[in-house]
Amino acid sequence: MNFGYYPGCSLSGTAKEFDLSLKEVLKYLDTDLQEINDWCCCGASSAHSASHLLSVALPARNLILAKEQGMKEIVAPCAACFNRLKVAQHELKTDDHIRINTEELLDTKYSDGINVLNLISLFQQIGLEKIKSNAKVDFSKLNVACYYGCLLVRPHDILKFDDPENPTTMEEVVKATGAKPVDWNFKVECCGAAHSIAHTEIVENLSMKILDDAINYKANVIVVACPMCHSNLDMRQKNIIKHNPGRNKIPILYLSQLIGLSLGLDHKKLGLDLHFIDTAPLIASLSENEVAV
Amino acid sequence: MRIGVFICHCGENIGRTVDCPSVASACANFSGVVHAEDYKYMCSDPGQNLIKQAIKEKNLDAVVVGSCSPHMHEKTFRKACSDAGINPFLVEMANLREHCSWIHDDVPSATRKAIDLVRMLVEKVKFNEPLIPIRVPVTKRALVIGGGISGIQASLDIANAGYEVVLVEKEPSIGGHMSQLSETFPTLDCSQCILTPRMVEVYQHPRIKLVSYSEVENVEGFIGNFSVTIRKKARSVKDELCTGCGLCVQKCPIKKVALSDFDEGLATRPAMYVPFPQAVPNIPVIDRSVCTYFKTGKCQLCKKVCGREAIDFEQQDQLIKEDVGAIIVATGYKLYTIDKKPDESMIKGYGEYGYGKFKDVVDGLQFERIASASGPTSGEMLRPSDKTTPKKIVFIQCVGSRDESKGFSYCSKICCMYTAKHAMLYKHKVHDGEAYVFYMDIRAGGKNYDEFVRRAIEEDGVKYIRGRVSKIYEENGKLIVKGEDTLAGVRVEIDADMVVLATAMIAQNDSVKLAQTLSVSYDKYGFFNESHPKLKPVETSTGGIFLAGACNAPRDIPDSVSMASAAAAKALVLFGSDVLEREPVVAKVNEATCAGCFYCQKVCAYNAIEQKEIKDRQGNVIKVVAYVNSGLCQGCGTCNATCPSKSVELLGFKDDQIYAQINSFAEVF
Amino acid sequence: MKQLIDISKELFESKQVGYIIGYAEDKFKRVKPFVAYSSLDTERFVFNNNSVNNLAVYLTRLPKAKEGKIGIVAKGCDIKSIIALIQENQIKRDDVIIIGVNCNSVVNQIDEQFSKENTAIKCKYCQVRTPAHYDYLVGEIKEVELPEDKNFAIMQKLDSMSAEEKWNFWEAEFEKCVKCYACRQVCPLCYCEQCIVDKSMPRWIDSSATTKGNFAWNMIRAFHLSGRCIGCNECERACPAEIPLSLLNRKMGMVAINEFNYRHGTDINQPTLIGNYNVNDKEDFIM
Amino acid sequence: MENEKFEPKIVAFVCNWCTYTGADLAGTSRLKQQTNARLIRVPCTGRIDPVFIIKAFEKGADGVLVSGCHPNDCHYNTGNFHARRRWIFFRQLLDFVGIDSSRLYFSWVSASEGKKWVDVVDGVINSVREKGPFNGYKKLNKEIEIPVK
Repeated sequence: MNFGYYPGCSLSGTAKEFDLSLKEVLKYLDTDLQEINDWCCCGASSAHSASHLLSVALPARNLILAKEQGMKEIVAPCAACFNRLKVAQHELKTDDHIRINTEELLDTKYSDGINVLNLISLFQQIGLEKIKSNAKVDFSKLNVACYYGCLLVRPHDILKFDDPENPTTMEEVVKATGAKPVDWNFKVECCGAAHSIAHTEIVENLSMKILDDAINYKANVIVVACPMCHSNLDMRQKNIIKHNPGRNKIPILYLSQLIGLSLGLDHKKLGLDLHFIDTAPLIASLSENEVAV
Repeated sequence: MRIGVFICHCGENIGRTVDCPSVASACANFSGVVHAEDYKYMCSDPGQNLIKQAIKEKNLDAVVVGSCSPHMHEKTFRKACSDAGINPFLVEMANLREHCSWIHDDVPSATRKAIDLVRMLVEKVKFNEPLIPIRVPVTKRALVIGGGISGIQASLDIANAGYEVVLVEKEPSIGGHMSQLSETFPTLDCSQCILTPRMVEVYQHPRIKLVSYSEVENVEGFIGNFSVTIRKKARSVKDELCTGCGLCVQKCPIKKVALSDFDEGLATRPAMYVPFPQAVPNIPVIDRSVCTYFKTGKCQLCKKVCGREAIDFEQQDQLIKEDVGAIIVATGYKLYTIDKKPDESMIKGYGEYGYGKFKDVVDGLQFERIASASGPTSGEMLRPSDKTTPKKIVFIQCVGSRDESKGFSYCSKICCMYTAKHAMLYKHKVHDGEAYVFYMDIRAGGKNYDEFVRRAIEEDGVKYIRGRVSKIYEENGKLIVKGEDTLAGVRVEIDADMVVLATAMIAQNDSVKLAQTLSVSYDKYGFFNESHPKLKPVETSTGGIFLAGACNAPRDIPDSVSMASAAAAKALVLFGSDVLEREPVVAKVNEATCAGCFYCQKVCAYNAIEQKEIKDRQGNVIKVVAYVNSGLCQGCGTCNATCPSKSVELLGFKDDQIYAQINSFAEVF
Repeated sequence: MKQLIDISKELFESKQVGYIIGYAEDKFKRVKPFVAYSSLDTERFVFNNNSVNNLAVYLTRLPKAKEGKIGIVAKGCDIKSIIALIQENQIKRDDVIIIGVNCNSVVNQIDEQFSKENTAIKCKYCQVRTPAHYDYLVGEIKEVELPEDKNFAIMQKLDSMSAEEKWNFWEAEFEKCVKCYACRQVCPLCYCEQCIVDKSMPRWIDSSATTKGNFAWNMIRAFHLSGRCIGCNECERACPAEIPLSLLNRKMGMVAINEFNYRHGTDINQPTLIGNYNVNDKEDFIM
Repeated sequence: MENEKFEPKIVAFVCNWCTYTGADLAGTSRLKQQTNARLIRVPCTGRIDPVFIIKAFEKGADGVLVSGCHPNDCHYNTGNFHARRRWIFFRQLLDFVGIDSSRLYFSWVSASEGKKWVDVVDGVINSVREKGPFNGYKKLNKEIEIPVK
């Protein structure tokens, strides 16, 4: 299988382990990624608050490039990138005014037809059966809290991906690895997102509730598919515990890392050593159960 | 043809701007016109006598009256002419008042126009044919679909007026949602106490034929003459033998095998069951999907204990036919249940409220069962999960209603009232409990309604919070309700023991199918449409079919009952005469030239066009042509315009009649 | 050819058909419609670039077969008329056996040699050289050269004309009409038992061949075919006065496509354009 | 004749339930309008066949107006929807053969829109007057006239 690839800024920077683990897993699953040549910023959380046109034109440029380079489906692992690409597609399709302005700005014609996948829909495409049949590590004692955040499922009218209030697709993927997803309350609760820098206390407060609920429901690990969620839950966790003593640590993994682990791939290559919250205890508890194939 | 033209001055109304005497004298010269005169008030008795007299003296066979709008006096002049022996459809009216004198100032040009207008109708009337009103016999029997309070009321009204009624109910018992309610607003009287006598009255009424556990399968015919096929579902009990002793239900060994629909899933029932103790008819049903006999071929315990040998495992669905003259649809509503995967196109669900996931989040009807003395808790206020008394309860209004983004844009109308009632019932039973209501607006229009809500707030101390709830989740055995108080401008978090959602009233699942069976229009939500929102609120677009209750729109009990009586009255009006007289302005097919393309059938909004086989003497089909059912045809003429060969024509507005008008609109080219 | 004859023979021998409508050559080697009533008759069947007639017209003109179904040899375009007839209740799908033929374009002028120049204009836009719907399929697809669309220029010119100029154009054309109704007789979709033009009470369309009556006739003919015409252009081919009737039909066809994205005769189960409506139909011309 | 001021002849086909009643309302409200229009009442716009319009032009109409109930308000539920679909074809056909489709007017006028009716009628009369007489058919009619000696 072959997919176009839009890494976005996070995956080539702060969320390098996301990129590493995804590529490693896909290599194992015989899936090729072809990076969009000359891709640019998707606009992320800043463009749309500055200029509406810019917020559409940036992703539009990437979509046009992908089409020119002969791609039909592209993967945007970062939830924000996924969201921006989908929203841009929607606006270009439904609003002639914005489409014409965008085309003028980019000096190219836009045409619809690229299917944008997020991390979860990518694995659905590849086939959960394939993950299941290749799983080498016994995950049966692993309780996983799947955290979606906001950008993967909202706005539903545009993304048309899963139930915005009670999504379940990530759980399906997790089940394929043999782990047990927990039924918890905060899978789409706000993590504080970009307040991380300016109002850290908000993020700490919100993220704490998410961590608490996951632990409450006996999760050993929280799995995410968004670099922003990851950084808030992982990077801010130390301070959360410092400011609210008496709490346990819980490791935060990308979904691709969890799958990599279940496939028995090299931990280093999955970037499991690049987290703030140490993943070693979790890995150690798993490796006891490793089975030979 | 001998045509008479009569020009009315309408006092000064026409005469001021149109020179009536010269119009009359101009018309006297038209070919075919043998008499023309003008008069001050044609519609007055002397005026009408003038026409009658002329008809007799001059032996007229058609009349054109130049006066006001036909919408005003067409009936008057038709009647006058018909009294004098002319078929009423040989009378035409030229509109010289609304379409001429009142809208023009210049006398010469208005007079010229008046002459044109009369000429066009003189030419038309030459092609008019005598038409005889269509008389269709009326079967003086009614079918009522749905045995809730609306259907019960309509059935009783019609039966008490002396006509037979066939009442079809889908469930094993009549009673509908009202039988599930604990107490009713705004009086807090017990629902069962006021409903049960009505149900019994229906059962015992000599003129009501109750067909329960049955559904309407097919409807044919038209107003006054419907033929209805009803599917009587196999009950596995012979209703003519069963005495309703209940022994079989007691002996049924698989007790708690299925969730009770009547108790909204809060209790269980055996495979052999009566939905509730006061059921009418009190005849049990075997749920074949769970019955041991039907699954394994063994047991038959019920059969053994039945002294009347009423149990019939071999029973099949039965199709019965009923001929009726009027149909009243009273199929009611259901509550929007948000636990199931919602239909993508219509609704996006309320996953954040955890209905179906948290046992103590219930909907309005479930709460009714909890509060009901005959319910699973015998009226004790206990929450479903652990059967303890909830000390803090939260009610959320408008779940699914008035919410375009997630639910339906309409207001469910009854939730404000029943939520106030629920909160009151709760406070009356749990004196130290706290009740919160999240609302958007309080819509308590109705006699003693607002007073009732005030009572809940002021006397019973229910706390009303204006705002929406964003999320409900479970924490340490409590339901954390996160919401917003928009009046105080603060976020609210309540750790409740139980939550009641006032979910939207929606159309029954199969309402669209039934609407199509009946050829009745329905709205985008599946509610049946009334014929006119103000003036014909209980009629449908199909003659002889009327609506009652919540199948038309969300409606409470008093409204449903009044609507049911109104629908019954409409049916009784129909039964008031032996035959139904209809204007003969209907389409007619020329079978000789019809090519059978059936484009006419496609454009007919009334299903009035059927396919008719023309056979030779040996009985071989030579061709298939269109046939107009004049009982159904409403006379729009769309078929006539669509037919390429003009093989179907609308009587009264036939092609040659309109051609004559076009041909004569101007004197010269 | 052998394929076609073999299938036809088999249909007769298995008593599936009462007759088969096809093409055969006359003694002057001209290809003409031909009805085979027996297995022997089928030997005469031919199909080539001269098989230009739309034989679907005979489905409503010939009496029903005494036994068995009606077989018909049809090009992709002709099959559209057959589907249209099914859509309009004129025949039942079960009553016909369609022998579809892979078509390598047909001639424009029947008495001249087939060539790129002498190819029917309709073939230029043909999407169904291999029929989309059939019971049997015979023949092979070959590379063909597409003809020039001479009518396109005329359509464009007409569109740019003023109302009066257009009127004058059509006046000159319709003046030639002799009301022979060949256009109607040859049209597979003109199956009415009594045409509106033959109706005398009232006489909507003057039956004498005056220009006024000719205007009415040709307009109503085009209107009754709007949303229905499948563009076989037999009317124009049949017209002895050489009136460019296909322009009118083509205009109406463009309305059907542009306003409703509808093509008649492509799908048996498709709701017809006339006879149905959409609440959102365009109404910018209505005050 | 040539020098006489041109007064257009307008034929209006109107449905009984909406536009005819709307025109009645214009009358009862005494809303003045020009005298050029002649109304032909039919039950529904669905009844209006394009041959009516051709015939009206043949008979010397300089403009034709067709008017009925607004969509969804049709007394017969769907008559105007079917009519509208026919008009979409018919007016483009007229245009194509050289009968200026701006001599053919369509409007939705409800029973309560007396004022709109007056505006529509006067608007049509004025614009046809501006366009001048429709000579196409007038010329053709001469062809079949029997010369009077």
